[in-house]
Amino acid sequence: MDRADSASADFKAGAPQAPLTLHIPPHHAGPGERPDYKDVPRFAAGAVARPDIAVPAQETHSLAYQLIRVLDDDGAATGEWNPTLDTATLQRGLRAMMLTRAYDERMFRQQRQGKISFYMKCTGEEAIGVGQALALAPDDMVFTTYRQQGLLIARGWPLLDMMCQCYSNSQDRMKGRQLPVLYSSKEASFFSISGNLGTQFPQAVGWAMASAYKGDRRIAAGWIGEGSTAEPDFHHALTFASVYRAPVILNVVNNQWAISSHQEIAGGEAATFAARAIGFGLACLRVDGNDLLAVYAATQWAAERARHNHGATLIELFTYRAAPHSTSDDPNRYRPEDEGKEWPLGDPIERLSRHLIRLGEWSGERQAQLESELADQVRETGRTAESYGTQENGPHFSAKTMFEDVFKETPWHLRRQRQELGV
Amino acid sequence: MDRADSASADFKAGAPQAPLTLHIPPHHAGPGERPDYKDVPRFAAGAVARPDIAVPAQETHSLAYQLIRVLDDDGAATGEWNPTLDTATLQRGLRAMMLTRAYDERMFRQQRQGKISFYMKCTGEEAIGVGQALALAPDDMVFTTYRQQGLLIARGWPLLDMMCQCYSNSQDRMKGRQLPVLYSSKEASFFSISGNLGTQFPQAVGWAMASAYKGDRRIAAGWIGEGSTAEPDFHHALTFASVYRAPVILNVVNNQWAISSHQEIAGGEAATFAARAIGFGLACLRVDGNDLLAVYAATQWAAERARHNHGATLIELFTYRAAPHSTSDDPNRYRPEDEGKEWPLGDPIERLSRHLIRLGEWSGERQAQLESELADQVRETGRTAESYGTQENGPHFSAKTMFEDVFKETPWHLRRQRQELGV
Amino acid sequence: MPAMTMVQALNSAMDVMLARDPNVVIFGEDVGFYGGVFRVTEGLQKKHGEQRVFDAPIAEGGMLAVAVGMGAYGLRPIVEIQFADYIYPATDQLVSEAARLRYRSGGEFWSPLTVRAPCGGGIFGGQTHSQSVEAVFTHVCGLKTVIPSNPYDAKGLLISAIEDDDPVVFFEPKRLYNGPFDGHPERPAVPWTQHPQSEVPEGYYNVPLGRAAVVREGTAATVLAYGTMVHVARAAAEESGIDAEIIDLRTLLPLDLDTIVASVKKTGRCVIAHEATRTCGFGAELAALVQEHCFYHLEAPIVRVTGWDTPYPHALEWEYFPGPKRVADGLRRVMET
Amino acid sequence: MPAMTMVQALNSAMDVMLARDPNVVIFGEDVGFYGGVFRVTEGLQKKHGEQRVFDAPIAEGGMLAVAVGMGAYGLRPIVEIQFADYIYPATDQLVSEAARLRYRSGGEFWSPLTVRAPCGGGIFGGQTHSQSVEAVFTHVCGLKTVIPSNPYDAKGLLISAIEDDDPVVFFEPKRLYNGPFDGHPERPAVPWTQHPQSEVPEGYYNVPLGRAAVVREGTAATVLAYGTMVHVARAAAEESGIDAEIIDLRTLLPLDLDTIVASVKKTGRCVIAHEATRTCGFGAELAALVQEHCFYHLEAPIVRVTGWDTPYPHALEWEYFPGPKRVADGLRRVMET
Ligand SMILES: Cc1ncc(C[n+]2csc(CCOP(=O)(O)OP(=O)(O)O)c2C)c(N)n1
Ligand SMILES: Cc1ncc(C[n+]2csc(CCOP(=O)(O)OP(=O)(O)O)c2C)c(N)n1
Ligand SMILES: [Mg+2]
Ligand SMILES: [Mg+2]
Repeated sequence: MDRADSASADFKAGAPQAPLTLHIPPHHAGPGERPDYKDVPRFAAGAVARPDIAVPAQETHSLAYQLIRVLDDDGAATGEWNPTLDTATLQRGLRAMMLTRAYDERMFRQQRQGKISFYMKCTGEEAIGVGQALALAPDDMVFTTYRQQGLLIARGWPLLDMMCQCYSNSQDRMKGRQLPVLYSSKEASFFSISGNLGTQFPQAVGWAMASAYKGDRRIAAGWIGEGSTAEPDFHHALTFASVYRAPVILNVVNNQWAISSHQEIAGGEAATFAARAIGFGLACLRVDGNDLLAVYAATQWAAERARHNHGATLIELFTYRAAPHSTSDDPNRYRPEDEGKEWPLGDPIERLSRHLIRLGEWSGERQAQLESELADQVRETGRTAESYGTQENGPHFSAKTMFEDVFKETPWHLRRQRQELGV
Repeated sequence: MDRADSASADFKAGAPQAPLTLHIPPHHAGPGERPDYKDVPRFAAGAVARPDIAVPAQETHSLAYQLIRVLDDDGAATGEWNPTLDTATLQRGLRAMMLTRAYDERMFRQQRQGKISFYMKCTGEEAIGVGQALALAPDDMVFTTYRQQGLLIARGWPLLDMMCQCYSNSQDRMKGRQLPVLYSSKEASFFSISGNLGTQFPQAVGWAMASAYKGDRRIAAGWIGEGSTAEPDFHHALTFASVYRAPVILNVVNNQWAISSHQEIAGGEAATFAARAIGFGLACLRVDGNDLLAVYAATQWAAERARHNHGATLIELFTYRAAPHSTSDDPNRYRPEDEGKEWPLGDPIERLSRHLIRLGEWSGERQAQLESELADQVRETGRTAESYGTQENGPHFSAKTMFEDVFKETPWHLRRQRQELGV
Repeated sequence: MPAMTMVQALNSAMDVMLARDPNVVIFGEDVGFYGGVFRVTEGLQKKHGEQRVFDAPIAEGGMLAVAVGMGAYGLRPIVEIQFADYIYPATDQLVSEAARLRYRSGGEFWSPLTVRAPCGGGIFGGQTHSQSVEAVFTHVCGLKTVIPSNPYDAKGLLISAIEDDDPVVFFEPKRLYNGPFDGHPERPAVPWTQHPQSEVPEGYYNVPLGRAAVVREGTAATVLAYGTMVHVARAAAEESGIDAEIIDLRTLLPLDLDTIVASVKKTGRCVIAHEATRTCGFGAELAALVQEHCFYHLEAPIVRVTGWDTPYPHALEWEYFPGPKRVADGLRRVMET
Repeated sequence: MPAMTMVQALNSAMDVMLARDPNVVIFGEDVGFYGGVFRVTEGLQKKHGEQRVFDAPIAEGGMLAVAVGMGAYGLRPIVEIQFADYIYPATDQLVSEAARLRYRSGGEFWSPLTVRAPCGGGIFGGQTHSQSVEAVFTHVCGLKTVIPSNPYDAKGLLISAIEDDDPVVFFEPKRLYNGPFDGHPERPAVPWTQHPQSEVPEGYYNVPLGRAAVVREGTAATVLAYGTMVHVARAAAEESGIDAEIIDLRTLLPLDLDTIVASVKKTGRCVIAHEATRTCGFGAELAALVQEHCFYHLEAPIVRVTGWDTPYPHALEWEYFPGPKRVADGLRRVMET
């Protein structure tokens, strides 16, 4: 049998006329172009059915191509997913979102003023961190990215502590070692944020496996950006969560952009990110990330499912990164300036506020009042934080702390290096 | 807002009575136990519909939970997937499978006799390498694992060359550098097999992207074991194939076992491996890997789809590793001895032979005759190969070759090391 | 005391720790029902249960990630990487996460995990079953790196590694699993039973990390070695007749520099032997430290006897392996002046 | 000749090669439409088209795997890793595949790819935007490692790397992208225009791999440096008044040992400076080689001035960075005897 033979007749018959072509996803609407919202799923509030938390994962898979929404454009809450939260909880959510935004505003400006080296806002995505914090138990362990500061704030963690981390000042519990916004708080069950994308996602699965191994009742939750789902960590998280039925919630925050590349580049063109769960037999939900009630309801569903030993849920939180990627970024180089303003799913704070007003539990005046109140609070706290030092002009931790915590006990070679530095 | 607040009322309500438990997939039927075939899908030959090669990927997704079969138990070929191959092709396929098995038999024994260090058989999986070789063009680039030697054989690559690689003898084109069975043949469009699992899978996608970039007509195909789908490379292959619509066939050979761990440990408990494609919007097929006609038809479908720029297809080839994992393995430590014999999908050689007999194009006598003919051929070739040396009585390359091919031109430090060795 | 092979000693270390500490769990490819391709975890699942010793998907990076998460919870995971050659997919989780966690969190979180991996050649495993990758990890701050050379140390060091609150990469010279190996493949294999360090207590004990052992006292020259090369160095000393002092480093990081410096100051000569490729191998760091701390005592250039800067070739295994002859040549070279 | 920044010079190198060779393609995170977070690929997609310069998913390992496959086809891919700190997920494809392919296939297949990654600190990037990881790769046989220190070399070396038929890891000191940096953050930033090596031809030329450059002749001591540290070493020489001979290695592997040895034999003293952590850093290999080849000429122990064996701390950046004062101290130490 010589090689020529092995070409099959059928192949020759089936041969196409045209040569192969390489598909490069075209860049999404760029500067000066009209915003393009064709990828934004259109689902009416209340349109999506809510399965029982104990259903086989397969029965959730059609949800990968729907969008769970509770709040309609008039601020009414409708449908099976309506968590019917009491007013106090709704107002706490609104407050936490507004506080998060006020905090972001100030810290972003601080960077512009040179007082900190770097900052990342979550503007437009506040309903995610906040809504999920409300739906989780305070001691459920969270493995977030740098864009869920709202979660830490909603858990009531002191802004002062967060600011001190950003200033790398004398009160920074991370001793000035980490880039601003890479918070850590064991007390708040908030895992140390990594600068390496994705790594936290399978770590959350490991923590959840440990909790299950111990017969604990605490679950874990991990977050990852849609762009970072291309990293191995995403695959590992889904694989291990599937194999060991880990009690974990795996959240993909699809805010459309990964710095300058749109979600198509992450593989969002041919399938949704929620759909990634299907191939692993995990439950999945796709949620309007700008609708705090929908975010709450989906998270609460997944948490209850996990707590009852029905395993992991992948939640795609569909939202929009209204802010620049970070203080190092200039979105006007790669997307239309008005893309955010016209975002079809609106602004999470406005939407919840409208809902509360509709319930007769809120008003424009109270909104304005709370806004200035929070601005004051943030300013005051900021002043206190700055009194402990800023990244720009210290005071910082002494150079000798640089050699600590590399290991539990500092070995001889690090002690020598410290002496070499003369500290 | 203090931390206590942030525990949601609903969470407390929804709290389960029972603590969390960790699910460890139980070991599949072990030694002494009855074989367990509950995972083996039962589909009649011809039962699965064949979509047009140009359909949207979504229309193939239901196939992830079916099994394409053409040959029924009586050796009749039925259904839309029947490739209706001519007798010559069928006989070539049978011959190549039998030659592959004869080759494996001898080389396995050679290891037992200490003439080579290591060997891996593909017994029971011959229809995969062989059937796919027949369906692909001879110059389509293949990135295989160590278990598709049938592909190289079906492409008519000389056994002598393969044997010399296993012996690491003077005629080994790899200069004795690689473990036996890690073949490479640029001439046969057969990529160098890696000892690191999974790495070839996204490399196949890269080769396919290059072919598309060049407006070529050659496609690529990659293979990976079901166990290795847990590696990052699998995720990368699916992601890049989806984003750039690479003209590639991604084959998952599900032979049930990864050394001693059953497919559940790789994530086969909650979903099929074909289903992994769904989350990336790739086409998928699930095939009876012991049915050469089904393997051929599925591969031919995927190849034509890729050549027409409709993108990648993930094919799960459902089969059984009838042999030990390798010469280092002892399956009787972890699975029932008769698991293979009773495999519900039968033996690929017997099934194709039965088909040819039914067509009146074959007979038990011819089968027996061909078998001894091939045994002779392998023995003869083996003798010739051994005349060039065996690993046992090697090495057959001068030590100086050890320093070559690390780089295109050998840099000074390697020349010095060669001198240090005195060669 | 029973005589144990290195495989048995390592198995015993994990058995002891599983019994002592409910937070110890073991997972990896084929480690559960099967007991590992080198049988190092044999019987542990049966004895301690599936919840504590279980198979993992083939995803080294996933295993490490999960181990980091488990460590943050409070467990002490032991992860087996089937061959050190396959640790690369886990690099990011090891380097960027396990090694950095304590530092970046200001001491709030850490990774008390142990990564076990068979390393080194000598079994005709070819380039993907023979590598010695220790230097990739000794360059990473926040990781400890251990390589035992005999059953007694193997058990004691593994217990220390498991109990350590920092991540430890524990490499096991696979050529020593079932018997010592002096680098003479042509000679019949010897079992561990004839080796004094195969006497291993059945219960708990430890060998502290960070301490080297002088395994042969000598005056002519110092040989720094670890793992398989400790045995090769002994053979080289005997065969060359050069009265070498041989130091088994046991822990590469933190390194026991004092023991090294004391010896080199005494002998004035130093040979460094490892199986890993030479350039930027751990021997480079040893040479840099020795010249720094013993400069005025050195009477000859430090010589490195190592694997060549090539992949580990299958058929030319013994031309690649730095055997007794090459170590003896190294000794002769340092004795020349 | 126009004055170019290092960013412009690197951009020009790729522009030239895209025009000369249809097999050159560039991909990476944000390199396409946006032109890279450091603007190194700015304008290249617009000029050469989406098929040749495009964005990739955030998967460093996937990019490398795809590049290996493209290389096997016959393309010359250039992959940008956004920060060297993020190269770890690509370790397996780089080490086990790109670096080994030619060898394991007996020369049938190879990986003519170039991996570009910004490295080093000085921009308050914290531990995940400041690392110098070169030593991880110089230990791997089959990879070449390059680190330029100025625009002229950057363009010439990158062109050589792209044309090279072996895989090249090309690290770009991000602190030098837009101006030279002598390690004095308190002084106003200087632009490249005032630096002689910012004179860069617009067209094709190359700087061969494997050749170091003596950037300052001197008689008192030899300083071995690369990347940012070349400028720091110059400042240290001026400020200490010690007449140091400064060698810019440019290519770490293959290393230009002859130039190093000639200089050290002349000066009899050697300081090695790099930003990477010390233990098992590339300085260890340099020290090992220098003591081996210049043993009888050395008048003092070789001194390594490096980053500390800790992660790169955010706020204490300048306590970590081995600035001119520390290099000067190193020079003084080697001059003591
Ligand atoms: C492993 C790794 N690769 C690259 C980067 C650089 N980087 C930081 S953020 C970012 C984009 C992430 O996008 P996405 O995951 O969508 O999260 P988002 O910023 O939109 O919340 C990139 C590429 C990194 N931090 N880590
Ligand atoms: C990265 C890596 N990890 C682990 C191994 C060791 N190993 C070799 S084969 C194998 C099992 C592979 O099983 P599967 O992918 O199902 O392929 P099969 O052998 O069944 O064809 C393992 C774990 C390896 N070669 N590479
Ligand atoms: Mg995003
Ligand atoms: Mg398998």
